[in-house]
Amino acid sequence: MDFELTESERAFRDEVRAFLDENLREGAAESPAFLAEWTKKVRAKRWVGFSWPREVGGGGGSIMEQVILKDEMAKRKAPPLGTCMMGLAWVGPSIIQYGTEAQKQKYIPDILDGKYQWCTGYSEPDSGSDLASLKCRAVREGDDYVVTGQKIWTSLAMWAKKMILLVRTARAGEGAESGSPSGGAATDGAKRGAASKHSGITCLLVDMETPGITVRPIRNMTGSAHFAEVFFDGVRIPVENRLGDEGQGWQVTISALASERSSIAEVHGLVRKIDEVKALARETVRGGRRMSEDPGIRRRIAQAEAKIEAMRLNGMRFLTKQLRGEPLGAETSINKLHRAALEIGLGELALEILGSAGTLTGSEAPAVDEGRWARFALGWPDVVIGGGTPNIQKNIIAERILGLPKD
Amino acid sequence: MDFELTESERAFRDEVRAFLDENLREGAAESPAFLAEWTKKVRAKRWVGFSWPREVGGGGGSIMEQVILKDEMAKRKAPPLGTCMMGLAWVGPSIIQYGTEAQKQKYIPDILDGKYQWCTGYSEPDSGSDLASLKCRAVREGDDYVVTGQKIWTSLAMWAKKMILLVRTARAGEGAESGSPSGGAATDGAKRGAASKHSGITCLLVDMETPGITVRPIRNMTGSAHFAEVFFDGVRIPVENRLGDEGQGWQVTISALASERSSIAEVHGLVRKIDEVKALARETVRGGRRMSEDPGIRRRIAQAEAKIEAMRLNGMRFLTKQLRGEPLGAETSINKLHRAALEIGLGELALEILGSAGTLTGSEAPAVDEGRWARFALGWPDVVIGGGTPNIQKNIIAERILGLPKD
Amino acid sequence: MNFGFTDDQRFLGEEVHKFLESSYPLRTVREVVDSPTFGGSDATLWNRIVSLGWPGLCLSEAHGGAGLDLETLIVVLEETGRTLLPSPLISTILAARAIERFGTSSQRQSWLPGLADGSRIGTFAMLEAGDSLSPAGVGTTGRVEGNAIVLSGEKRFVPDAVGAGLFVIPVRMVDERAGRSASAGNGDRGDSSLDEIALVFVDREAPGVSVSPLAGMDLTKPMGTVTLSDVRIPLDHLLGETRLGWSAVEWILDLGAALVTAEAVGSVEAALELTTRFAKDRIQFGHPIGHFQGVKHPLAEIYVDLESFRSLAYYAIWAIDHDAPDAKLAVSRAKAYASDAFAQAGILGVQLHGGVGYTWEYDIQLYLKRSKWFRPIFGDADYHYERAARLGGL
Amino acid sequence: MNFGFTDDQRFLGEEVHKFLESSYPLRTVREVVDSPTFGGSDATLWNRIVSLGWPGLCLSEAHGGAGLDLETLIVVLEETGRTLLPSPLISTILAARAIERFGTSSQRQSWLPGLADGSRIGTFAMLEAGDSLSPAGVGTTGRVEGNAIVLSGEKRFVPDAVGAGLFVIPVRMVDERAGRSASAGNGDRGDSSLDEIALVFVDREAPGVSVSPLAGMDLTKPMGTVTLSDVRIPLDHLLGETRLGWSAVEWILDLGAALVTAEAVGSVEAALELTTRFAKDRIQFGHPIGHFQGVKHPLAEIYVDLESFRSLAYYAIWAIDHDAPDAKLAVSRAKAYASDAFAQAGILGVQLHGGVGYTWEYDIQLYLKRSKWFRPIFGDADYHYERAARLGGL
Repeated sequence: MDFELTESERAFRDEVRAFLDENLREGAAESPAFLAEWTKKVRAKRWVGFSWPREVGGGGGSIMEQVILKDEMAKRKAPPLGTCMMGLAWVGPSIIQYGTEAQKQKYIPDILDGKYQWCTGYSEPDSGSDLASLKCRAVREGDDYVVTGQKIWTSLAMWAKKMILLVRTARAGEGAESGSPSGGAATDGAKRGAASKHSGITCLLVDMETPGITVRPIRNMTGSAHFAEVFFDGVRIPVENRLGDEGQGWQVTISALASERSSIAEVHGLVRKIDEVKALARETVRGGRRMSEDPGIRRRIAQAEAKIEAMRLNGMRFLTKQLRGEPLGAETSINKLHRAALEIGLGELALEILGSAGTLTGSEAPAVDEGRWARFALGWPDVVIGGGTPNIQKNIIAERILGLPKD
Repeated sequence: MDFELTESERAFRDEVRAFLDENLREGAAESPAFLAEWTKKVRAKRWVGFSWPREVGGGGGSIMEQVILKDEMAKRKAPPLGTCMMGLAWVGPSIIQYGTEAQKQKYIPDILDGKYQWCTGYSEPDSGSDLASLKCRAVREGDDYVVTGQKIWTSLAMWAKKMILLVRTARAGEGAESGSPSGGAATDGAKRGAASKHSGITCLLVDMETPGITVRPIRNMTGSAHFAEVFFDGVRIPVENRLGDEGQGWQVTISALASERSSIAEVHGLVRKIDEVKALARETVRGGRRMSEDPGIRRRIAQAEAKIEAMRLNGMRFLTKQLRGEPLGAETSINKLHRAALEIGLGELALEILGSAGTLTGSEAPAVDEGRWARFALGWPDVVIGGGTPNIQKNIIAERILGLPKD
Repeated sequence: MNFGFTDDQRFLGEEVHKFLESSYPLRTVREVVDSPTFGGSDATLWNRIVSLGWPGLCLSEAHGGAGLDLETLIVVLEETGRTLLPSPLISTILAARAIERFGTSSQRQSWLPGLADGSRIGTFAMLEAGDSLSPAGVGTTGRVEGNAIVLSGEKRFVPDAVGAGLFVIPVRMVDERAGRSASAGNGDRGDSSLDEIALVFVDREAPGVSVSPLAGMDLTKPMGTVTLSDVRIPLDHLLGETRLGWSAVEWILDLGAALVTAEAVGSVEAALELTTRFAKDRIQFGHPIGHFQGVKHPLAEIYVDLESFRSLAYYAIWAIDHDAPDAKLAVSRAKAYASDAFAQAGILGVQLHGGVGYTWEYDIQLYLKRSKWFRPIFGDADYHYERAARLGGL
Repeated sequence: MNFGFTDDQRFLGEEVHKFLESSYPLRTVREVVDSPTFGGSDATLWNRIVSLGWPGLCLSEAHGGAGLDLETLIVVLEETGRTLLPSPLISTILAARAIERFGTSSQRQSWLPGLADGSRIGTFAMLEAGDSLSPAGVGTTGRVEGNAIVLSGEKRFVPDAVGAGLFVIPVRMVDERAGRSASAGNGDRGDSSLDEIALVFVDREAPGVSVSPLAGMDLTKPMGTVTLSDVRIPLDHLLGETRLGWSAVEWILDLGAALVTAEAVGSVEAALELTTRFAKDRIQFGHPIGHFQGVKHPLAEIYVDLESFRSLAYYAIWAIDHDAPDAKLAVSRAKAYASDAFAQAGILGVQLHGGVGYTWEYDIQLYLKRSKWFRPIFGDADYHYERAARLGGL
């Protein structure tokens, strides 16, 4: 075992640190002018799309360099590298692998420059975790696909200019399916094997201003809206906007780009959260006692910290595998399960430390920290449900790693 | 709500208390002479088989009187009422409901008098919780059934003179099944509906000295043997020993006698256990601190006590239903789940209180209480597994009460 | 021997159920609390409740009540819990029962009829800056000055504060040399300091009383801060006209804990029903999700917990009403068990609903928020399990 | 950057696996511990282990060892954990590493070769009547009398005590006025009392040493009581020839905790495999029971815990070996997490096996018993989480 960096890795890390020393200012993250400047600078460094090949404008960073960059950025709470989050996370890798030359030229530079936002049209009301059962339909008419159906849980659709969309296309000899009522199609789909369920799925790149698209924001329980529903009513998408072949949509959305999967960013986020909870426990006095002296609270904090440290170390084992070129599979569900439990557990812990004050949402005393803890404690569904439910993650481990039979 | 007894119930309770005052001596329970005397006296009171009709020699006790009797006995840690435990719990009720006159006269008095022990031949190696899939086969030959197969988890089979046995009988038109290899039968059985799975099952009353029966005790992980395997190799059982009709075996073993189901006896057992754990916590000093002062231990004890009290009160709600003549169903699984969790949890708690001393099985210091806590902590499988696994109990609640679909 | 409801009680419960189902389903409750005029109590709703006689249900007939057992209230509270009814019913009953138990005969006659007929909303104001359910948590002072008692302090997290007309408040009586407590002179700050504690009535309209609302997660359970700035109350506003001491405060807290737990029975029941229905309807991987043990077993566990804290809550209410020797223990067990169980049911409910579970439109998240309100109120699981350990001889 | 094993280490692990699978499968292990001559160490087994060089694997070559990193030992311990190998390997390594770290050069030369070549079995004896992993837990005294130190006390729960030839023991040094500790005269009983603590070597054969076995649940992990009745040891049996103080004891305890946790990785892995295999083979209600989420999800949870405490254990071993600043914290996290996880895996394993799981004949119950032994040894989850909280700044 060896936790040291090589000389060139250390040089890269020092470069990142020097950049941060020079450019990061405490509290500046909220200033739009600073952010614009920051974005320009990290783009110039090719740290936006750092894992992408240099020939498309990415940074060509090695796995280890990606880890170092993310690690240093997260430790210093730096602003994000690039502003087109969905485009960088989901759309770019798919286009790089499956896009035509024209598509690459049209979209990749804009994603890197953050010209506009992308959103992802994957989930549907009746598909949930079972993405393969989707029903949103595209019928080929001449040089267009005509799309009808609905998407849900589309992050930031309200602000996005483009969408990467998965639809079910009819192919020769499958006219019956595309013509069947959508309810029936889903049930049929579920009964067939996974391979065939995925086979009718096609990926399209959609301009959100195309006529027939309606976006309806979804207000969540804290009152804010992060997700939206998107409705398609006979929306015509040119065939040239298809990404990959017809029926290849499933593979298209699963990126095989060599990006690091050590969950380092998530771990830093959780470390920050547990540190906040520890500070809260030290500052909160209830019933004449500092809550950080309460043995139950101490134990729960120590337990959460052990779990977060385990995530960090698990991530380093995953990274080691990746660096050795070994395939990384279902084991990444381990950290997803920990994260789900921690997101819920840290919120609960904060509320239990605070007592009644924890439920307050206002900005004045006795609400603590302007009522942020109530939001802190209600934020877990974004992670726990959005990232695939714990039940799904457990199935993945049980079936793919332990080899237990499928349901 | 009314937790008072009626005048006649109070009179009965006072009678029980007076009897206990007069006849119970502290620590006498281990003396065989005392036990023999005790058994004679409670038999004279008709408290053995107290829930059974008076005409077969039982006590004809009402539901409420049964509760009072059990409650007072348990509170005073009195020896059992009657010595033929399996006969009283399982065999007697079945014979009373389904037996011929001759069978009643032959067996019931002996059960009440505790002349010999009975055992129950229900479980099989491949049936487990799925009792209906049993394979032990009986083929009718003249006036005998010829039984071949195996039973397992038969309590006290080593000491029993009689067994109540469930077998799968071939009926007209079902020859194929009884002739099929036993492995296949189980799989077929599982695929058919529950009704048909139960339909081929017949109940026999078996003398354990019949040739062809072999009993092999099962040593459990603490080194002692409570259960046994019983092997049947062409064992001939006279047809007159059949209890109920052919194919009626399933119903025969499910008693519909009006006995109380408030789990009062189990609750008293658990109260005794948690009291022992509390005493242990008070007496154990580790790391310079009395373990009863440890906040974590205090909380776990309080939690266990709340659960036990909930069981007691749940039991009283069940009892109220029974007293009103309302059917009592799947809700009794609630207390079974609590009991399983408590049996495991109290053992763990004791071991954690004791630290390394808890794992000792010898009789000298530093082992505590002659090493009984190690046995205390390894005893849960008898209850948790023998009484139907927690997963089965949860299915019962989810399907029968919440109405969720069956697996 | 009967640990269940009488036919009359069951009938009452059914009537309440029908009334709330038709008049205050969750859809309507949302409208009530979303309305800009809702400041902790809705007059229309309160009038309906009053016309049904709920506030006086368990008060003696001599004071305008219906004279029923406290246990009869359970069937009402389970229903208000099911529909998350935003009303100061529990607060008013708590104040009234405190007065009925500890008040002088003239105090009862003065105050109870107004609480029983709903013309006055009452509440009990315990917590202060130290957030402590203990004698040390009472920092608000009462100083006798001639014919008056002068009150100073701030009470936080007061349920239904904004709508209330009458506050019952524990205070620490100090002697006239300002700021020194009555027993401070004798150097004995031990148990005798418990005797400094008294309960007083404070009228919302009294000069020096100010009430401000607190915004919280659960809009159906409004709370507020009550500030007392040299509020002068007449001597006969001292409950029982004596220093009742900590034990009276503890009794009121226990009753409050028992009542909110009875209400929580209904809330968890409704949350379980909602989630169970969703699990039956929602198809995934070709099955209703309720077919999978990963969904069905957690739901069964919630049912087990629900029925168990239901039993504990029923018994706690009975034990308080009958001054049973184990009443405190019964309350602590019920509230502790329920606090954990409701928290679990809320989280699991939202989680099993998947994405829709935390949208504003879906009802399950309202129960999650209620569970957050419920946990600390009148003591959380840590507080009550520790108290139960102590009462249980540890 | 490499958080994994080298090819050499992996190869060693495979070799160890093959050897144990063929020579010491659980069936054979059962025979060893059931044999009437097994008193904590089996000579045949120990000789095999010695011939493979395991005791000296991580000792310096100068002292007869192979000079490998401590992390290399992990691949061996995982395998001994899988098959519940009843050997004093960990105890001997612990004693040897303590001597290597804290001993004088002549002490190392005297003692290490015998431990490295297995001719002597060593162990570390910490606990006493107070059952405390703290300075206060050291009650055994050492009194300097001329050229000797006279030891008195009783050490309990000493791993592999019966087979051991050399005990490394923390004692409290007292001055010659019997029973008074060295610092008692200066009135300062604070931190300086930590300096009274020293480590000594005690030879099994020294007059006054008596060892008695303790019967425990887990026959593969024998323990014993070591009584020291005025045992006279030469001055050069004082480890490091100085009073090393509590920090040295703590270091040894940490190493012990890390080593048993590495071994526990293998045990939990094997228990999970056994249970998973059973879940695939056992048919109930027409399906392998592993088809039901009620079985599959708990198994997945154990896998998650196993892999997580595996990471924590690997890092803890590395951190100790490299004197990393967070070594103590790393050990506490690993041992705490593993203590809970192994307990859970043991119970669940037996439970999912149903009736056969707790028969003497089935192997899964052996892992349950090992989990009971594992929990308290070198500190349980309560101890280590509290320590982690403290080290983490709470």
